[in-house]
Amino acid sequence: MTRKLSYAEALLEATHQEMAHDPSVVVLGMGVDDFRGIYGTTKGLAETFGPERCFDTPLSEDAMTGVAIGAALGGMRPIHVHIRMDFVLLCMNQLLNIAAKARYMYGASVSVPIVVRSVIGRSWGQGAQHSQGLHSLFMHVPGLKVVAPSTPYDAKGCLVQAIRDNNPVMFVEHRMLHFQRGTVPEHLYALPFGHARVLSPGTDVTIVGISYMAVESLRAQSLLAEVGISAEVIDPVSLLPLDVDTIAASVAKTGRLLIVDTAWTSCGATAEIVTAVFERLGGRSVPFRRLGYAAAPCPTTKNLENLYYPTPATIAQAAHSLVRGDKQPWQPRSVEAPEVVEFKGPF
Amino acid sequence: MTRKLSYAEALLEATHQEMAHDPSVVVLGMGVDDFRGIYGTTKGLAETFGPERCFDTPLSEDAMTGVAIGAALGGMRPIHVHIRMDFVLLCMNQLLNIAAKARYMYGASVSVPIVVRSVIGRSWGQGAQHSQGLHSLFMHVPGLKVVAPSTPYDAKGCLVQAIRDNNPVMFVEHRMLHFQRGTVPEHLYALPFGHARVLSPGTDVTIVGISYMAVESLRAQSLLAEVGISAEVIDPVSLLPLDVDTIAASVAKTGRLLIVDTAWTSCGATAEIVTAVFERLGGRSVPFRRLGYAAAPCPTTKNLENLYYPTPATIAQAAHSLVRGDKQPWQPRSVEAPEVVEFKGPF
Amino acid sequence: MNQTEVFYRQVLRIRRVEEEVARVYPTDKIKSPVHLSIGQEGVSVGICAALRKTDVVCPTYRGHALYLAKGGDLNAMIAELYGKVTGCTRGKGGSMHLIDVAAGVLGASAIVGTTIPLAVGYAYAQRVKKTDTVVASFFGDGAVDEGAFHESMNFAALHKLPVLFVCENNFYSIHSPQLARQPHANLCDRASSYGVKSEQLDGCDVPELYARAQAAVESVRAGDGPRFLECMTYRFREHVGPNEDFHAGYRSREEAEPWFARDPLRLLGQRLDPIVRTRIEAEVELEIADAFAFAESSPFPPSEELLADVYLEAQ
Amino acid sequence: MNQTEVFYRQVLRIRRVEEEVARVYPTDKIKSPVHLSIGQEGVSVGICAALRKTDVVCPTYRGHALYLAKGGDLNAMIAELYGKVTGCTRGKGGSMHLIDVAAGVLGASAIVGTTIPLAVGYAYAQRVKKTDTVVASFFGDGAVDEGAFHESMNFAALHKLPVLFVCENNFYSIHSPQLARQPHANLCDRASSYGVKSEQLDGCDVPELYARAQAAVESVRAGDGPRFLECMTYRFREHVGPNEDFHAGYRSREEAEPWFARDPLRLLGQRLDPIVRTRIEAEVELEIADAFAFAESSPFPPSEELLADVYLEAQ
Ligand SMILES: Cc1ncc(C[n+]2csc(CCOP(=O)(O)OP(=O)(O)O)c2C)c(N)n1
Ligand SMILES: Cc1ncc(C[n+]2csc(CCOP(=O)(O)OP(=O)(O)O)c2C)c(N)n1
Ligand SMILES: [Mg+2]
Ligand SMILES: [Mg+2]
Repeated sequence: MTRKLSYAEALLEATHQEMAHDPSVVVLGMGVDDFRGIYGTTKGLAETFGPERCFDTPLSEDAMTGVAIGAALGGMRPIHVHIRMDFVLLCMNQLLNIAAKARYMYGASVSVPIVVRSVIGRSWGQGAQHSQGLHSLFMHVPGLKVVAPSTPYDAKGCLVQAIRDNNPVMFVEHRMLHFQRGTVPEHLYALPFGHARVLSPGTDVTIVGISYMAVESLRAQSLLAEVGISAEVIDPVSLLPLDVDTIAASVAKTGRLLIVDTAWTSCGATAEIVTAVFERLGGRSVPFRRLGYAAAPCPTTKNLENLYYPTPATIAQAAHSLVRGDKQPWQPRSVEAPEVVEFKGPF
Repeated sequence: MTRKLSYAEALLEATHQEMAHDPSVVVLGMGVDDFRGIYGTTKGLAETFGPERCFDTPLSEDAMTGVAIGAALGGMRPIHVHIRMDFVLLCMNQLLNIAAKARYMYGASVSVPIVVRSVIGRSWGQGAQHSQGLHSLFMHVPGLKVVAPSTPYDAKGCLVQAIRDNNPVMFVEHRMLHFQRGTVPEHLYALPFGHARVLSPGTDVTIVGISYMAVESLRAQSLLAEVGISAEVIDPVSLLPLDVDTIAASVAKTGRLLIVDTAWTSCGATAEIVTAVFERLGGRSVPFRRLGYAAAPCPTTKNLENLYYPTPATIAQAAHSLVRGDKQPWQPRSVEAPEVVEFKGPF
Repeated sequence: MNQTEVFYRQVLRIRRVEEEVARVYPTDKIKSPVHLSIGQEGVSVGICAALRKTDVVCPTYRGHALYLAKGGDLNAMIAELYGKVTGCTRGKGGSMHLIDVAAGVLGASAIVGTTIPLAVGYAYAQRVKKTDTVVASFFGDGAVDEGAFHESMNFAALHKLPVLFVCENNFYSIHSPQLARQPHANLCDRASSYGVKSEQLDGCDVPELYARAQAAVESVRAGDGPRFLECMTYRFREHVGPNEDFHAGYRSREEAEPWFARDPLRLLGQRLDPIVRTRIEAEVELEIADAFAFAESSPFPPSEELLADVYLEAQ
Repeated sequence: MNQTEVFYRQVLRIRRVEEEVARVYPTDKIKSPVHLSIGQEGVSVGICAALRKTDVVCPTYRGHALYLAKGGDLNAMIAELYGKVTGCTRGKGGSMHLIDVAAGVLGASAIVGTTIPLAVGYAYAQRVKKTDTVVASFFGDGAVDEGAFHESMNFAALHKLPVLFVCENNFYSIHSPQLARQPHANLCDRASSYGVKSEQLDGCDVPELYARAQAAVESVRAGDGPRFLECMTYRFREHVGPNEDFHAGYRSREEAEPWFARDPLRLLGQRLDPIVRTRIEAEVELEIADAFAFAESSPFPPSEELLADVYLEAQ
């Protein structure tokens, strides 16, 4: 139980084990069968399971999404991989107009068990078109499920669940998460969706960190601890369905809510979580904040990029001001994430 | 000043006048030059301004969006019309990856003055793929503007503004709005974005109705008046930028907030408005509700479709429960909107 | 029954179903857009005759003909148009989303072009599962301008997938004539550029179409890769709705006359003994009357259906 | 200068700029993915020679060569790679989003295929404005599989727009060889299916390419509609990054050898007097050194730039 894997290795293991176990699982996407294997997450699958079950695709994201959906209608469980989440913008028609609606629109006579994996890019000048976290677009649409695990353990369990799920699942990764290491059991396990994970308990403020921001929130928690503030860090893991209960219970306890996303905030997951928590809390209101990308496309130059994202320091500062008020300004140490510092590709 | 036009006529007049006034305005889209002319909103433009400035497109939404953007880069002010908002899902890549980002990503050396008009469908069995209100997807993305006027007066003024705006503007219409009539001045006027409109003042509850839901909210207001509840109905008009001030000021006055959208609620405009208003109100909290589409694709059969949408009765009921609490149940008269009852196409 | 009788019966049945839909339409019992295929039935009938029951077709929103030709349940179709819970999608999809999985009719879509890659993906699944099922993807002359068509052709050809691409070229996309959308009207050239064998066929001559389709289907089933059939046909009614629209100005009745003369129903009927025809007509009328009666007497879906079946959850 | 000298100078300049980028890269001063066009420069140089200054090109993320060949500002390009505010996008776009409006270089995009319709739209604007500007859209052999390519070809051909489509076929999309993506390798056939005249050209022979491009541009400018040029070329370095990658396994050095032998720089160099070559080389080195010095000494953008220029508001 103490075996450690990277997040990327956990994804590969989940896929490998599910493919071994279920012949209907197929993997498609640009580069899934090349020597890089999507940061190692699909490496060796084509060799082990054959080129029919793990195949490269032409640059045709729209139709390839349709192909995945059609294959699902024909009995497969396809995993469609996009090396950047930005490319799913080419797939919106198939995902929203067909995948999300097929079961309902066809009166329950079909289902669409597909997984769409996509990776949010960051660092080393990825820029405006290689850095978007677009999960909220999918959270808007009934019929889809959206998960964004942050730990290797959850990555494996959620990917297995996503593959077995009978519905279209958007599986959101983050390039900086691929390097995270953690305990991952060897056996095959599935984690049901709709369950948030309290990554680390606390009493003064609830910090909800989405995807990679869960990691950054844990770092913020350490900074806050230095000044005597106890933050509870929650990873929602599953964004649709969303586990409002767990978050609301935490907020009821701490009395303060900070939500941090690796995405824009307007109509984002942060807005949804604030609103859903307030709905759940009934009349009670608590101080809250939301943090996310700056309201701009992502710039490439490093000094602007650094300002673009929430960081442990800005997260801690926001939590601090929720707890202590703005009158007690505080400047935490600035810690730049090692994975961000070290990243230079491959892209 | 008391000349009345339909919403559709107001759109045609705005386009006609702007085309007469600015030779760089061009209109493209499937069917813009046929005898139907997008419900009359583009009728006669090709005849008046020639087939180069008002032209039909092949079924190629993705590239035609790129063509519109490219024409804008080349000095035009294109208006790209989609007879259903659902079709913009084919345009997401160009709109989000290029149009929204071009100015920033290219260091202010270009701008993309395009207008994307799209119509939310409803009634007569439009079904899952001809009924979506997808404005929140665009509200998520910096670089875009989103407007959804509900009155003929605002329709004209906002479309003129959208055409003159130097940025990509998503102009959201609703099929049921096209039939609305109202006072529209003949002269050319532009309404700056970022201004909500208090359609009708009140004191007990603020109802924010988006697009066609502004019309339904006014009907709800009448129902509420019958039981002595005074609702203030606000049309945000501009969704990005959003006029949080006006809404928050109203909420500060009435102490209650109900938001009604012609879209799903998860990560929707309703969540954004709740969150933004609460941010603006600082510590103060007020009872609120959000209403929108049922969390499902849109069914075609009439009795289910009726349940799918907020109606004057369900809006009034929600407002009533915010004001009087749930312990005083109330069943308002059910009024089905005449435009919904009468609609049988053309589609 | 001989082949002509079978074809006549099928074309007639589709024609009469749609004529009944048009007749009932003004009563507002069918609260749904209807895209009638009157005039175009020959294509569906000729192609489906070449398919096996286990083969699969992907229709468009103009899908009544294909649904029926492939053996879709008539009662469930009419009930669907009436919005009844006995409809093929339980009243949730209407005329534009017909489906009958048992009969090999995959769901139709109201977004032009979307089902083309679905057909290709379905065919890919057959490849993995090592079945010999053939998938026929139907679409209009407008749909071939969508990028999805090209991406689908390329991928299907790349993997030699068992797909029969059937373009029903009725020369119009809504009111837009072909040459207003396509610089080069020979759609077969587009298919050929992917190395996909393609032929232009007469959609009015059902027996001939059937013969050519048979050869194409055989080759597809043998693993020779996809084929493309461009079937020339003509829509007699308006794009959507029950009426004719020659007064609208975008096309003339004169343009339609030669097509009326070559109406597939007429061509087949001419080759039959009037007595046989009368018998078939009577049978068809009975069946249709039953289907409409079934639809009329079926209940609407209960309110719980609103939120049912958004997801399929494991039991 | 004679033509060979001009071509040699241009190819050399691009080559040396990119070699310098590769040399500097390990210092981490260029914190940006770089898609080098080393080996492919001939295409940009040959085509741009046939264009006027007022003509416009649309590059891809592999756009250094085209940017420079069309006359883009070298200082602004290197500063951009360094993330400096003096860069052509003020440090906001990096290597993948080069632009120089004054030089007729429209912005490059990191999303494959997206700029193809932009070029067509830009050309449409020229039609409306009645200019005689020609727009050249550059893209790779991978991009032609995107639906946007087809939709763009169809529309450009339909309106006979002044677009020159230039496919730089380097046989790979990242690590994926052409035949793993395309059943039928002759990309000209795709263009021809829209009635667009197309030719396959040798991307290494700059003078010949220039001659053919000139004829094509003339015809485009004359209003005869778009043309498609498939230019065969080869990428010497890895897909992204400064290094060679023949060890990676997806392609061999043996495959590359014939291309090295036909390196456009070499072919041109052979035709020049060594003295002339040396002079040109010296000039080029000076200019490049200046550009890197400019980049090094330029400031990074100030923090206010983070939220500047998301929108353009009327003053
Ligand atoms: C993606 C998309 N764009 C536009 C429409 C509107 N629309 C509905 S049917 C149609 C015409 C399609 O023509 P064609 O493919 O020739 O089929 P036909 O109607 O002639 O059978 C159009 C443009 C749509 N439904 N989907
Ligand atoms: C729409 C999209 N899909 C995938 C990618 C990832 N990607 C970046 S470059 C590239 C290869 C494109 O090949 P080609 O068009 O031949 O150009 P080349 O790199 O060879 O110059 C791919 C797949 C992308 N950037 N955009
Ligand atoms: Mg047609
Ligand atoms: Mg290439």
